[in-house]
Amino acid sequence: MEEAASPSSLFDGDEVWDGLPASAPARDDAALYLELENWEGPLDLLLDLARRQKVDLRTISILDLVDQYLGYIDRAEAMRLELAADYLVMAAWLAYLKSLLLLPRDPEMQPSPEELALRLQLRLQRLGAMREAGARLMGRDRLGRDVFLRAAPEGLRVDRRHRWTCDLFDVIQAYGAVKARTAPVVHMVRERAVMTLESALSRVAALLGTSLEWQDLRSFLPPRAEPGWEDPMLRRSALASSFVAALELAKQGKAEILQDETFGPILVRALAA
Amino acid sequence: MSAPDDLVRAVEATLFASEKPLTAEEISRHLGGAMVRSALAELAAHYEGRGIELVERGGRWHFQTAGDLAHLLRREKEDVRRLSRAATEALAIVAYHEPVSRAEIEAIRGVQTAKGTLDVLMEAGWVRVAGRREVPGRPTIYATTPEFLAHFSLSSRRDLPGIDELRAAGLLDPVDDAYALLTGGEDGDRGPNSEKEDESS
Amino acid sequence: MSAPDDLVRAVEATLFASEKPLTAEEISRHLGGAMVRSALAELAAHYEGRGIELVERGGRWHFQTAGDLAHLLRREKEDVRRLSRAATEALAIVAYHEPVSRAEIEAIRGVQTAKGTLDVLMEAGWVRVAGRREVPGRPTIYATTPEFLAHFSLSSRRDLPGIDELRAAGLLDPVDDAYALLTGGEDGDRGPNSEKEDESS
Repeated sequence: MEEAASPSSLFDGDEVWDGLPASAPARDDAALYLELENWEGPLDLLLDLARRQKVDLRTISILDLVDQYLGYIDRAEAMRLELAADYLVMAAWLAYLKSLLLLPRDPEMQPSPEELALRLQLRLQRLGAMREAGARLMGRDRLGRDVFLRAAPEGLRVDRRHRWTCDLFDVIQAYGAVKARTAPVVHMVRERAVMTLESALSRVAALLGTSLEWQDLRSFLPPRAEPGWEDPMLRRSALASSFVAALELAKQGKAEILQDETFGPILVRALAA
Repeated sequence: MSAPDDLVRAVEATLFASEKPLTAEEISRHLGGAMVRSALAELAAHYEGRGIELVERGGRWHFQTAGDLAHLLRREKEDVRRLSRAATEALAIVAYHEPVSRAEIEAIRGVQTAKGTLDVLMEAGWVRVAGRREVPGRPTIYATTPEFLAHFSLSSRRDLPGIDELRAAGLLDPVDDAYALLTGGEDGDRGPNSEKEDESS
Repeated sequence: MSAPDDLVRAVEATLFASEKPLTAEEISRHLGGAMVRSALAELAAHYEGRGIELVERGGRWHFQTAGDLAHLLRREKEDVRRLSRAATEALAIVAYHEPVSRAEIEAIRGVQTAKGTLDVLMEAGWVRVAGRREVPGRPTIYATTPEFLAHFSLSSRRDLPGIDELRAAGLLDPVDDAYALLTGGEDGDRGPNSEKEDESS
């Protein structure tokens, strides 16, 4: 059986319970049945009935208790009160226990009916102990009800303060880094041998002549054997200048350029005027 | 009356000004590491019988009004939560048996305990999750908090009303243990709603 | 010490639990019309010299922490922090170039300098405002403090190593290294087709 308990309803004024259940005074049956909803399951009901025996839980008569419980369930059914399944299961089990207690003892039976009754009694004692403990707890001096803290304390505040550290080496190193980072950057271009565009233009134009054969652009470069022309940097310069020269001639309509594939040889021939 | 020494005054002022109960260690740290135990004892003795008392609750110290003056101070509108019966029983079970799993609470109460019941106790700050029990299913276990002790004016769990008697009577032992002790026999068939060993919910 | 009587205890607890200072009349009303003047006087005397005192302000009474212990309520806690990279650079620039404006620091650092950075240096006590520069906009200028020299064990700013010394110490090297790395290798012909190109010529 699940308690229909939402957090808010637990503190609801209607269903407050702040101590022992008001079960001690004997009541008439009608009042008893109206309480049905207040019991939290069959064990709770059994405990309440046991308390009505007004004896120590260690000395209650389980047979009497069973009779009271079964009588209660019978009358509740007669009054057409809806009983949760737990109550009926407990009733069936108690009826079974009662029959075992009354019938001639079967020595083979384990555990014995008396032991089953003892187990029930132990459970009732434990629940009873906790119910009483809860009531005594609630009756203690409670903070905010019986005893009070200081209502307006000044409060303790801890102000955090930074103490900064740094060492001289860090400062000097930082300055070095700043100076190095922001030092003006000077770009030096080295002087080196180049083939100028003018000389490339005249050389390509002369070599191309009026030949209508495709020629590799590289064949327009001066031969390595010529003094100075073994320098690879100068050769790269010559190749670049020759290419620009070829483009210039093509622009002037004096040559055409062919390249079959990307990075393939660049071919040049004179264009018939 | 002899004048209190500087340390006693400092401890007194610190506790008085604090917005929450303080452990001896916290007070000591606030006062630059001074040893405060004897100052606390001296203060507690000084305030005994006055309208304000210095009390220790679960290792934390605070000033509060004397309990016997409750009738003068009780406010019209109580701001103390009134607990449902289910919540009161669950709280008592946690306090007297801690740490306990929800299944163990249910075994004692003979009824399922709604999740909301424990939530209410945790929201009130009286019950906390205290880990998991290392058994199959690893159920969550619950225990009380220092705030619980403070709220119910308990110095420690040893102050729980009647706990020594309950323990001596075996009423804090599980039914199975008590049963085995009384019968010297094996656990047999159990009645309906008997202890559910597994945390099924 | 004689035990306080019930009225004194009640007044003591009432004032302690009150959210605001109370007049004698309010206390009296709260305690069913009792005469509380002498109880208040007795309490004030009792608390004199303790860590807590009972004071009257404008006819209202309240407990407060003793004035000489106010430092306990506002305690300072220091934690040690290392200066950030940006703050260290700013500090170095102030030290080498003082007095400098923030704009000048930024010009030297080559990056913007957050206002907070200078605040940190001033909080540390190493940098101070040294007036304003008499140029349009009159920018604030900053300089180092004697604490700066003390912290870094310098007898004067002249103890700071000069640029030449920094270079000799290798402190300007990192960028030189990078420069060499970027430009050092022969910028010769490294294209994959270079060999072929030469062959065919």
